[in-house]
Amino acid sequence: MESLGNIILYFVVALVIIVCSVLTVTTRQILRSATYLLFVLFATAIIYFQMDYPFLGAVQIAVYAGGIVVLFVFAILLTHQPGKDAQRIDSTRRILGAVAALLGVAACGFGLFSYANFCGRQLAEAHSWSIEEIGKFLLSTDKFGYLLPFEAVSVLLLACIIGGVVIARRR
Amino acid sequence: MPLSYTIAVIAIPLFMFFFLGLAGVKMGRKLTGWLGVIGMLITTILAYGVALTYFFGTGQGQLAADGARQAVVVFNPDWLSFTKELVVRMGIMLDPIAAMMLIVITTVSMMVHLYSIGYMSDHHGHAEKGYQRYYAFLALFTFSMLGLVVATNLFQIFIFFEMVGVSSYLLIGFYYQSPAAVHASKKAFIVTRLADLFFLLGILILSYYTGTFDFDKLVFGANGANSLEVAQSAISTAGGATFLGCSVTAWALTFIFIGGAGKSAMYPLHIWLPDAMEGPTPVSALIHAATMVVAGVFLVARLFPLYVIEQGAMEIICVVGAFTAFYAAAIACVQSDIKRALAFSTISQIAFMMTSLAVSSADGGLIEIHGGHGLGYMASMFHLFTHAMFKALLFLCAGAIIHAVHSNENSDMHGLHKFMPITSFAFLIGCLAIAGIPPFAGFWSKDEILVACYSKGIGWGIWMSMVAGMTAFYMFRIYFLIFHWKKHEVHTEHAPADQPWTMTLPLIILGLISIIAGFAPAAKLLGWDGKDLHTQLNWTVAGTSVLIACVGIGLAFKMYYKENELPDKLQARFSGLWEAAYRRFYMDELYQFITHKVIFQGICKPIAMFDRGIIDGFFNLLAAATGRAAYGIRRLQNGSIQSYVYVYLVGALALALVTMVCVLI
Amino acid sequence: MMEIFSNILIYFVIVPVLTLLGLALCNNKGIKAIRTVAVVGATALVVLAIYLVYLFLQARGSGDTSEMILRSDVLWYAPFNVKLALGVDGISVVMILLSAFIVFAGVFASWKMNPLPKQFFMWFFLLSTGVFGFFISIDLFTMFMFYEVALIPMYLLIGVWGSGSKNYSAMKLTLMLMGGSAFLMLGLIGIYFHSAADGNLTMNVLEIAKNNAIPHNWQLWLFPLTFVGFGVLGAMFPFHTWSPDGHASAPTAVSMLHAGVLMKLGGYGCFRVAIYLMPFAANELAWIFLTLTGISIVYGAFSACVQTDLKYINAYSSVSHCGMVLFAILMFNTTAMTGAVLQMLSHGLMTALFFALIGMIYGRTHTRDIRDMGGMMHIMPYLGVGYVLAGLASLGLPGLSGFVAEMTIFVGSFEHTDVFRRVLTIAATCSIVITAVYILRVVGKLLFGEVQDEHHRQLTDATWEERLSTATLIVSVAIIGCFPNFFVNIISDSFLPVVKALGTMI
Amino acid sequence: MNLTLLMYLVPSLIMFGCGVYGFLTRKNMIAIMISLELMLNSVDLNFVVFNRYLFPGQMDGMFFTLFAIAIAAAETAVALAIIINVFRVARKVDINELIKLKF
Repeated sequence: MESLGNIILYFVVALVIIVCSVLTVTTRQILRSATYLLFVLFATAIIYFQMDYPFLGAVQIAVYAGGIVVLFVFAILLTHQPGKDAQRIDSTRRILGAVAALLGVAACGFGLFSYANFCGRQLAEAHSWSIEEIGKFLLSTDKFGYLLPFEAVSVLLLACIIGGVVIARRR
Repeated sequence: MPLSYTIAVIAIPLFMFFFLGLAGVKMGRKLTGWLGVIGMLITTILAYGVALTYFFGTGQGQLAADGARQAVVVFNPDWLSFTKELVVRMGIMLDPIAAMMLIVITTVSMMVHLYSIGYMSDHHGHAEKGYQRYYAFLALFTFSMLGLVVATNLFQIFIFFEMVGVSSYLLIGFYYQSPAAVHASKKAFIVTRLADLFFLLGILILSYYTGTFDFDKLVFGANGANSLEVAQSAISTAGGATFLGCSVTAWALTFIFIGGAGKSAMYPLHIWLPDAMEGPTPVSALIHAATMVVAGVFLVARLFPLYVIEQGAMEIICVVGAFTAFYAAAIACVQSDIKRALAFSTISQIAFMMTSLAVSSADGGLIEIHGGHGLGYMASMFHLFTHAMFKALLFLCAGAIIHAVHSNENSDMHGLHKFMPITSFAFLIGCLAIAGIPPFAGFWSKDEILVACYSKGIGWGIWMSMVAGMTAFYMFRIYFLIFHWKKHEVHTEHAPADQPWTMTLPLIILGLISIIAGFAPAAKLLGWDGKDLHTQLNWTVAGTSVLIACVGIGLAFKMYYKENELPDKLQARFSGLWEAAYRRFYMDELYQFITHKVIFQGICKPIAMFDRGIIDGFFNLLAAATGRAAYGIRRLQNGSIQSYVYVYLVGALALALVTMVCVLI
Repeated sequence: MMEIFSNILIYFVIVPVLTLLGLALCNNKGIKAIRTVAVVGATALVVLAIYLVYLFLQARGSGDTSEMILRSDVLWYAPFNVKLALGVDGISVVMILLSAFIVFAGVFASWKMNPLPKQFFMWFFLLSTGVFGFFISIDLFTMFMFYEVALIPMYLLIGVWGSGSKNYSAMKLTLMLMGGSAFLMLGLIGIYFHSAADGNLTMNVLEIAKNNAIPHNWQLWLFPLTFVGFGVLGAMFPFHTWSPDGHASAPTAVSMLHAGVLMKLGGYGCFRVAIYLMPFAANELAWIFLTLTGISIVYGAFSACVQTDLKYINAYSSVSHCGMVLFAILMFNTTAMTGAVLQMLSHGLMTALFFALIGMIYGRTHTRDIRDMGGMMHIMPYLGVGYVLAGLASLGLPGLSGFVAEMTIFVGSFEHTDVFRRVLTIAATCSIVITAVYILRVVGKLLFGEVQDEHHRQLTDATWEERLSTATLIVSVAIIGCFPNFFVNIISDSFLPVVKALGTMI
Repeated sequence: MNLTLLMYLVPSLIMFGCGVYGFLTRKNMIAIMISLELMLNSVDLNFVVFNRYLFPGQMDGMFFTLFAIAIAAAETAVALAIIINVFRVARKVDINELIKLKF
């Protein structure tokens, strides 16, 4: 049995996620869209905290909410063209997209609910991983060690940095 | 003289061809000409030596045990082995007709070589351009023709048939910058080539069934002379195989005759010969009057025993020959171009020879030949000999006239007797000889031909006599038109005159030969089985034929000696007939239609279009279809990420659906 | 492994490769050095080829009656039993001789090749490597490999150094020949998997023929595949259309080598692989291919009659003549097959000569349309005489090679007792008349008659290297024409095994 | 009332559906990127939730999410850099108008 606070928190977060997701893709103002995305990301971070993954939640807020959304906003402002924002999406495109998305959701939902037993699992008690442990795991080569992906991601990031420099360089 | 010297007779012209052809360019023009003449002179002397040794000498295997004059093979190496048995050999064989041909070819060729020194020069005695080429080709032709007559097997004859054809092509097209000459040479080659195709087929069939090309297996008997028994057994090896109701050997022999007919300008393959007159006149004398055109006759004579056995083929030859003789004579009567008239006269005379060969038939016992015991064969060969001499004479005279007046047309000549007396006399001798007036050469040979024809049937005899009369008429028509008719009007600064000695000497020599050649002991030497024929003059036939000839001459005299209205009146009266004969009964137009309209436009063009359009088009279509398909597929790769997502989504949903269905079932 | 270098045959591959490497070392601008290397390479090949003939005659003279001489086997790739198997019989010997002479003449014909002479000669020698490699190998895999090596350079040689619509032609030629290769490869793989009854699969032609293990129903599939595969290269109707365009666009030496040698690969392969290995199917299906090749002969000749481009005329003439090769090969008797090889020799030399002369004329007049030319004999007598000789060889003048080859084919074909083949033979013989028509038409229009274009009067006659190139070919043509028995003796015995094998099928 | 696995998956699913919808309908490239982020986020969430509910003793899902966030950040940064560059050159951000490099 969960604590009531947890449950209320869950409903609030779920509501925020659902509403803001819908708003993100339906609003015509792209800056608003970025803002709604920020709310969604925050809400997700809250779920991570709720799941006892505080580090992950922190990363989510720092990287996503703090980094990516800011990048989006910059990009939006840089490419801002007055009068182009409010362009209407024509209805066939919208309907087609909606149908496709709904079909996808329906298919997945059907899957979800047909495995309701499995999905109805309760939250079990778990060890809350400290940041120190996470750091050790990241840099270890033992079981549950993630050194290789870590290095791979670092190389990727390096490539992205170089790519970014190359792209941004004035010709 | 050893008979093996024949090799030299063949080899010298071949050497001269290469020598003059390759080294001649570096030498002076006159020098090459005289070198050619000297080479030919040596060849002629050797050829005479060899031929006379063959005819009159003994001890070199000329005479078989039974006294027949047999074929002597002096040289016969393998050249190309098709199979173990079927081998083409390049040999040299002397028999009566080969020896006789050696004399004919070298004599005429010698005269032409000498004559050309003068003819191929302009009025100042400067040699024409291409002199070296001319003499090289003459040597090549002489070589080919000599190789043809001494052939030991059918295939060798075919090979040299081709060679003389090419030499003839090259010489007709000697003035290669004149379109008419090029056209004529092309026509000559292609028509004879068509005939050679049949010759080849004939050889293929005959060699397949008899298993050999060699004459000593096909026609020569144990005594080395023509033998009907051997021919009979050669034919019987075919085992009575038939095709379309006729025996295969009859087909083969007919095809071979067609090959000969092409070279010998028998109707309907005669059309190339008149056009061939575009070549230099000495060439016409050598190739298209005396030697190459009788190759067909020679061929039939070579296979004479086979033809005698296969009477079907023989009948065809007879009919073709008789018709051609008349047909060509009729056309010759109206031609205005001196060389063409002579060309048709040649066709007619060769047809005489053919007919004469073809009137023979064998009795059941194969011992003797009907038709005066092979008289036709002898007469034909004899006529070949005499005709070569007087026709060469006539052509060389014509050359002298053309050289003097620079025209081929009768209308530019007229009344030349005063200007060119030697030429005039020489031409007259030639005309008398061809008309068959005794004692000139033509009388003796033509008389025997007529006798042979009468012995086949009275109708054949009358027909041929009539043609003989026409011969006399048209020859004297030409003679009178050129040398008399009316006074000559001198147009150019040079009055026509007898030509330099190099051109006149051959006329005199040939004129003398034309007078005396008739007394050659042909019956003794040219019997079909190598034996003496013991003929004597049939005065009934001879008398009539002389009478007919005189009538012809008289008619020509009446019409053409003095300028008068009669020819024009007759022409107007029978204008249709005259026009048809003048246009050679439209045979050329017919051929033109067949080659250009039917073959060129009707077959070649559509095939070429089919090739470009359908076949090539198909492959291009294949390529285009592949390209189109590629373009079509490329449309899917449109770069719009959203459509990719749609496609992806559809795929994913489909997969999900499939999974679900599978799970449910 | 090393003992293969004691086999003279391998040098037919090594010499062109060395020449190629030597060329690679040359300076791009040093045209003299490039020419020297190319001439040395080509001459070495000619010397080798003549020596090979000598060796062959010596071997046969000393009573060596084995099917192939100078055999050597080196294992190359064990899993598929691929060997570098070398060996020659009379047919390959004369084909090698032919190739060497044409390469030699080709080098001189492309003396003034421009631009990129070095690269041109390199590709040229790569092509020769393929050709020689094909003729010396008796292993299906190496044969196919060298076959491809010979085909691919053609694309660049035409695409880069060609004229006219060269891209189209190069693409068409390569694609069609590659299409043929695709069929061929299927066929070869099929043969490989049925090469032995006991499971010891082999690629060696001689062993496959000895095993004679290909099941009859498989033969019926594999024979058409291989025959068509090689037949495409042999310009068999209806797969001949690459030939006119390809030849028209190719540079002189490439046309020479292509028509002279490469098309012979087709005929040789048809015999060596298709008929030799699958006698049963050859007997069963001969009528189809006889009909096609018979059509080729007459069809090519008729098409040539109305063409106006010199190279098209010769390309169609090649279709006709190469059709004759395949036609004769399908006659299954020694005489006709010998004739086929003679025809390959004859056509190779003669067509090479034709293309060399056409290239030289084109290089001067810059047109190949016979309607725009005339009286060339007057302007360039040497080339004119050469052209007439080539023409006469083509239409079968005795004393030149064409006559010998055609007559051997006709006599051999007519030997066959089958009425169908006889009728086809008669139809094929008609081509000699049509050949005369188109040859004389060209000679009459191009060389004789009046000069059509006054500018042509200034043109010069052949230079020394052109004379050398053409004279080599003319003399070769004349030698075959005058002494055919020399070649017949080399060739004809090589057909005995296959004729025997075919004989047991009837 | 318990918070079951399903209860977390449903919002995630809706978030994903919205991402798909946005991706398919928007024309502005940045808006498309935003939709992409939505989808990524939804997947991250799933990883975490599944990890937490099904294998509470392990942390693979968390690490996956961690890396995914890092990669997503990099990807977004590069993508936006490209978009801005394209905009600088073409003055357009509408993907339907950017067809110069097509084919």
